[in-house]
Amino acid sequence: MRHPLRTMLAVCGAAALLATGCTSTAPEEGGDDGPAGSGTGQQSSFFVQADYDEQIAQRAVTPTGPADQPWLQAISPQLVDTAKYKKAGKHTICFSNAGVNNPWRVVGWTTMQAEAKLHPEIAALTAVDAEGKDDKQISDIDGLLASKKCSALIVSPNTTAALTPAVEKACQAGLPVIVFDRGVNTDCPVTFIHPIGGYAFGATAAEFLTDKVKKDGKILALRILPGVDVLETRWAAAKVIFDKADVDVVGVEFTDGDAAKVKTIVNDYLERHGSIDGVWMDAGATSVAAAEAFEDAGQKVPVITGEDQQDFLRLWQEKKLTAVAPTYPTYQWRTPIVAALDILAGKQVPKEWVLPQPTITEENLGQYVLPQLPPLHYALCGCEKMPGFPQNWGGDQ
Amino acid sequence: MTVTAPPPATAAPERSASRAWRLLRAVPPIWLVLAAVIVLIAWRNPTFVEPAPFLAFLRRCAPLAVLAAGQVFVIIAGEFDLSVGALVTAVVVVAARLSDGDAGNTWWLIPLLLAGGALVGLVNGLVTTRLRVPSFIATLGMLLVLSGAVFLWSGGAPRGSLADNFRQFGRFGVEIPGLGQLPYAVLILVAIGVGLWLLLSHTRFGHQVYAAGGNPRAAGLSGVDVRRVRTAAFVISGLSAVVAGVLLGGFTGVTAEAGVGYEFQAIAAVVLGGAVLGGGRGSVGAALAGALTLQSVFTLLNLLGLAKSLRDAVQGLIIIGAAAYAAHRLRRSG
Amino acid sequence: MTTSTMSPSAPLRLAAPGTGSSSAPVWFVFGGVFAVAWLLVELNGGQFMTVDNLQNMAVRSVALGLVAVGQTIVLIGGSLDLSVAYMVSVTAVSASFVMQGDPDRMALGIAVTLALGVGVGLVNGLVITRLRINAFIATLGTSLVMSGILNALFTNFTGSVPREFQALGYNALGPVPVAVLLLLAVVALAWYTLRRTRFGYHLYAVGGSAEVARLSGVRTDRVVVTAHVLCSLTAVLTGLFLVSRLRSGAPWVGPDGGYDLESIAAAVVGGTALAGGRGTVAGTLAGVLILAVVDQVFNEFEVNAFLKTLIRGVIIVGAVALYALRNRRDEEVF
Amino acid sequence: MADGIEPQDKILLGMYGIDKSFLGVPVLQDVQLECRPGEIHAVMGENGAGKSTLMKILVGVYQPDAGRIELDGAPVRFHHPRQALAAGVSIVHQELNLLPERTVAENIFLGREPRRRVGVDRTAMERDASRLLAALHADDVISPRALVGRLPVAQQQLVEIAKALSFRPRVLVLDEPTAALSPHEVDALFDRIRRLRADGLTVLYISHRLKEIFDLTDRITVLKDGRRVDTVRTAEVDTRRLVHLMVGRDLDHYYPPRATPERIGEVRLSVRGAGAGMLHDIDLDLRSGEIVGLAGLAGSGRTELARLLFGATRMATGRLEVDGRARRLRSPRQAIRCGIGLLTEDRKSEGLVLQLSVRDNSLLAVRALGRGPTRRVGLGALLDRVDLRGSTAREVRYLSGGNQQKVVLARWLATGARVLIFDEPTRGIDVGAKASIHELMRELAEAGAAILMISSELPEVIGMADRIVVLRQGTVAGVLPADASEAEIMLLATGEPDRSGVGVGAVADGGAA
Repeated sequence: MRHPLRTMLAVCGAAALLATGCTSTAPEEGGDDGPAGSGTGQQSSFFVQADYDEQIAQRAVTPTGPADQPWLQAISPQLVDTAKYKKAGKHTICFSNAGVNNPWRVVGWTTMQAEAKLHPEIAALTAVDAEGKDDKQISDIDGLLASKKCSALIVSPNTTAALTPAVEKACQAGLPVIVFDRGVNTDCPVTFIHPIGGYAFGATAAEFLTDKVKKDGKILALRILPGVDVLETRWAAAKVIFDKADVDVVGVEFTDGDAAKVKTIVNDYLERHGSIDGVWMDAGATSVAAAEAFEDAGQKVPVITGEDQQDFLRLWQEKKLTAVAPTYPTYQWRTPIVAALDILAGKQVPKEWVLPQPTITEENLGQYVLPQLPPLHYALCGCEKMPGFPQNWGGDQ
Repeated sequence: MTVTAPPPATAAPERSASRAWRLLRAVPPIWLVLAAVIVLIAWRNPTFVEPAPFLAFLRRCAPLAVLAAGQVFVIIAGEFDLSVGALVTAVVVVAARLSDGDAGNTWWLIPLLLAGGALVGLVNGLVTTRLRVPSFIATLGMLLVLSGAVFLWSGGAPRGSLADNFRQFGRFGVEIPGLGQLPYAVLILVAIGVGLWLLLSHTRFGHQVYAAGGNPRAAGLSGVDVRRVRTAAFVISGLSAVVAGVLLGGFTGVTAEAGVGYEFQAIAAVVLGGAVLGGGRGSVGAALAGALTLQSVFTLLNLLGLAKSLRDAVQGLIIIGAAAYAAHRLRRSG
Repeated sequence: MTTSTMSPSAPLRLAAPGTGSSSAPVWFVFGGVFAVAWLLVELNGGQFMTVDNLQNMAVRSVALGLVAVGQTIVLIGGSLDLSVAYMVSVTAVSASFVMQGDPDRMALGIAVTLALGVGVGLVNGLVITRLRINAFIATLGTSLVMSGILNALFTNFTGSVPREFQALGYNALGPVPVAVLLLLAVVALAWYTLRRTRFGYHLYAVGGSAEVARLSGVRTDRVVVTAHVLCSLTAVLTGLFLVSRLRSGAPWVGPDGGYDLESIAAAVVGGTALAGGRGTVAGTLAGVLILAVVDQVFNEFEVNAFLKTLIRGVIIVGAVALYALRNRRDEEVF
Repeated sequence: MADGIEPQDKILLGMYGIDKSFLGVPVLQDVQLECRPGEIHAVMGENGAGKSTLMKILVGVYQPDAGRIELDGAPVRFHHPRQALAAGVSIVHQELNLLPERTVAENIFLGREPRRRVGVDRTAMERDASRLLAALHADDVISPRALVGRLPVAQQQLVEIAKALSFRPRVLVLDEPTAALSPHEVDALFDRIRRLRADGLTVLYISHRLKEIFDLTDRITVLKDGRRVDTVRTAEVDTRRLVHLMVGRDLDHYYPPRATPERIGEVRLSVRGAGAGMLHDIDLDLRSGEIVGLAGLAGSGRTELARLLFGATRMATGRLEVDGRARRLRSPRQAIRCGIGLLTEDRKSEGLVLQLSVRDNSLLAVRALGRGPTRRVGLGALLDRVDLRGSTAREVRYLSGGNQQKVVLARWLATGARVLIFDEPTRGIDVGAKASIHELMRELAEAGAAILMISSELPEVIGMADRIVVLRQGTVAGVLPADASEAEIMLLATGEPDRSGVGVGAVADGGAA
């Protein structure tokens, strides 16, 4: 209860320095004011109740498709006809990649290349890398269209809003367009492939915490950066859960995904609050750093959430943490290739191809720890049986 | 009055009051700012100045402080080194792959990394002094080359992992009864700080660094091999980046983002310490103080609950303020 | 004592014979790069000389091209602007925030962003000239301040620009995209300003030797401030172009584009001297186009992103080293 | 402007009671200067007499500490050169103030480019530049579109003068404008100046070349040691009197006794057929115990020779021996290792690192050598030897010129240099410090050093040198014994008197330069 006031005062102090208005820190419009019982602030403008409800429900749905190949599974698929895209012969699949600027995307991209090699009917997988720049990706898509060699176009958008016009343009060119990971604000692509989503991710982690942390326990939420839809929904869902539960969210901090900052922040919070009972992470890349910060301060690692990265899973196994790891599986990079070939073969595909989103828990932890793979490898790549595994993924044989 | 730590004056003895005042005035102002910030932090959070939290604070400052202590050589010699952030990243990624979690690799890995850092500094120096590429561009190019090459080599994301005895430098320390753990990082920081301070202020080489930056023509005509001195400054910066990388990698473990943006932070720390871009002025001590100040200001702002984004803004204002103050003093004194 | 020049050896340049302000060599290099790229792409079975492809390459150059023109202007004046990346973001966000998808608010949005550009440019220029802070530090500081305020106010894509405004990013007049026309217009205007107006003449003079300019009655501070205003305005144009492409603006579009360092790189590849006094916008345009053609080849051959970064670093340093070699003269050996 | 009916004693420009000191060292004291409309008024004096400082005050580069300036009887105060230019006072500085990367026309009209609607009217600008150059008879060699940096120095000088004229000044100050000009160019310039005088322009002409003064000027104001000695009509003085006004003292009192022949030892440094850049075929020996004076007009290659001997420019031809061993000096570092030291002409830009202390500057070279003379250097003893007192922690920028020179000297004593090259050792140094530096030089020579002293003050050369080497156009024109007269030196320095007549006046009258 005290913290918002303190923040307010501090902001005003700084505002005098900065000559900007105090009121200017108010977040943008929209979002419903959650119960202000906790330090979680206002609900994100990204929060959409219907999507939240849907994703929460989808967690319990059994997907269709082969259980041992989750990248072929789909949750409640609504199939669309693709006969008009049917095309004989070998295909050139084009891919506009947002970038390979983090390990998740590196694992995914490696997996997609391996998937393409499995299919002899693919003559070439032509990929262009936008290096994390919206404008470059728009131009890249234009360039791929201009080259006129693509049989199908796969897009992994850098940002949802910015890439929408470019994807629309590609649809208008008559190409079958497949979008995955982040979406676009148009339904012109033949299919949009994604795991259940951020609400499910955030909620799973938050539910675990509220379940394990004692009443009125202190929870620290660490977020990478604001404004990224995938991450915003995770926090939005966690906020809903936290606001309902009897926990005290003592802080919501942005870390830039920088492990040193994570350790610093955790350390600062430990100094300020003495102890922390749970840590919620919007992504697992820095979970290890957060856990280590507790160890370095001579404290037991509290209940913590992570992701399917090896370093966290190993730490979890080794130190017997109380932890959970919701995932955003990298096997989703296999699906677009499969979908593209299905479409070019005229087979039906789901309009929205929702992939299952497993959660790693203490029970199934063992099967995901892969000692031969690098620490930042994501376990749910679905790539264990692919040719070139594990060395193409940076692992030892 | 200068920013550089003045050598012991041989002036006639003076009355003690004015002498004390002189001594106080001889303290670079950044130390006073640092003290003020720490007092403010302690006021908000008294535990901060207890040994353990304060040592933890110093430990997490260590990478940036070491980086600043190396960067200050380059700045005094009249150049820039923008490649240090990428070099820190490279150190972490290369160390992870070569160490591969095996404690037996650490003993040869660290010398190898240091050699690599020296090589990077050497190339920076040679490109700047022999090819006459402005150091801004030369080290910007090195930044791009390093960050490209290292991930090209590791396949886009770090591989392997850091052995515990490699990580201990940045993470653990020696237990001292009654005081708690004295982090190795703090010991290394002190050792490097003292070492570089001695090198800069008390050796022939150090004096040549000041001369090469202060007036390259006069230095050259006095027999200073300006190009070699500048190159050596880059090598020192490269070596300090390796140490910073080892400390940071130890502190955080393997990440792909280690060191990102550290080049600007290091330059900012050096400028906070009163060094003037363009050369000839600055000191290791003040650069260390600048780094500590930068970090402690972040701690303070965090303690005050200021939004992270506004911390950037405050940092920007502090940097401008420090540079303006240094420029003002320089003008006033001649 | 001028602190605004980047190179400590700037005063020595007085005695150096000039190499002229011709961009011809850069265009010659561009011709070569273009021909090689054409050959490589065709040999690879790709299509190079198609209208679509050429359009595509041209549009790729617009965002960087616009701001690189402004960066060239400040570089010629012996200054530097690291704040352009956040100026781009500020523009993109405020344009879409003000316009809110309403065609009637387009003029207002443009006016607001231009006013912001003038304001930031004035602040940059005044901090550099009045407080006598090195441009590197000054604009690094203002950049941090802008980023802080922007991130505190906005966290995501905010508002949107109307469809009509997106014509800037997507429409074409005949075979020539509107955005390319804008870039050409800005280049032409900048060329005229540098070559045909008193301001342009004075800018070269201030960059060449602030002292000579001052003794000739040029109000040097005013020139530097004006250059910074113009530079910020080109960053505003880049921001407007980007927001028209993206339909909406977010705080990260500028820094993610890397416009600060890349615009400097493009300018120096185009023959602009970091020390000031030399450079042309035509050369910068050629530099931007060289980078765009190289990018196109990278795309065609699906060059790994990390290798791209590495090669870019080599190109930038190599280009500047070549210029330095060309300007090499018999000078004193130190 | 001047309509020719003004009374002769009308004063166009007056400077009264001008005082100026730099860092406590008085440079000008109570100086007065009066110019009449349409006269060419010489300001004369030795180096360091304060001529240039006075002119810089006139055109607003410096502010006087005291005194007033009047133009047409009205007091004026120029805080910026711009204001002086607007009031009709233009200057051609001794050092070039041009932008090498810009064209001739752009340089001439910098700050006042002709406008046409919004843009600069290039055509008009280049046309006007051509016209100004034509007036200097230089339009055939200098194109308005040429880059200044590509022009030879002499032509750059003409561009400077054209620039000054472009302000349509009422008073034009020429500060040693002929230093780099050929006789033909000097004549052309004088023609132009005379024509300008006919148009009513007042010219202040700073020079120490007597011939030019007598050829050109109407009246002469003589400065010495920062004070005005007298103002005389050129027609009413002869060379002897003028020299007396300038020097005003018996030289022998001011210089330590010369070396006796038995003290002069073996050759320390010797060059044969040395050349690089403008220098060619130079033969020179420096002997231990001897001070060799190096004289020559500005632009004759004196400083270039000093740099060559010091390895700061590489020798293109010829050979160099130090203590009988052939050496190739590729850098000052190597020269210093061979025991050579150079005291540069411009202490601030080349001699000292201004923000470093006395100690650091004194020990700069010995520290730079590292492996060289490794013996401990006693700084105290060193500074005692050069007679410098005070804290060693002071930054050298706060020292006077004389003390700064002592710091540089201490630097070479520290390295144990035995060949010392002094380039203008007493420029800008007050009289007391001058004498002590002269004594130091003699002491060093007596202790076995070989000294080369470059000076443009002939009395200093004559007073100090045991042998005088005269340079002309990049090579040795001749060697004179210790008791040579100024006339003999000038004869060699200016070349054959019968070719162009330059220097004849001075030489014939036995005058000083």
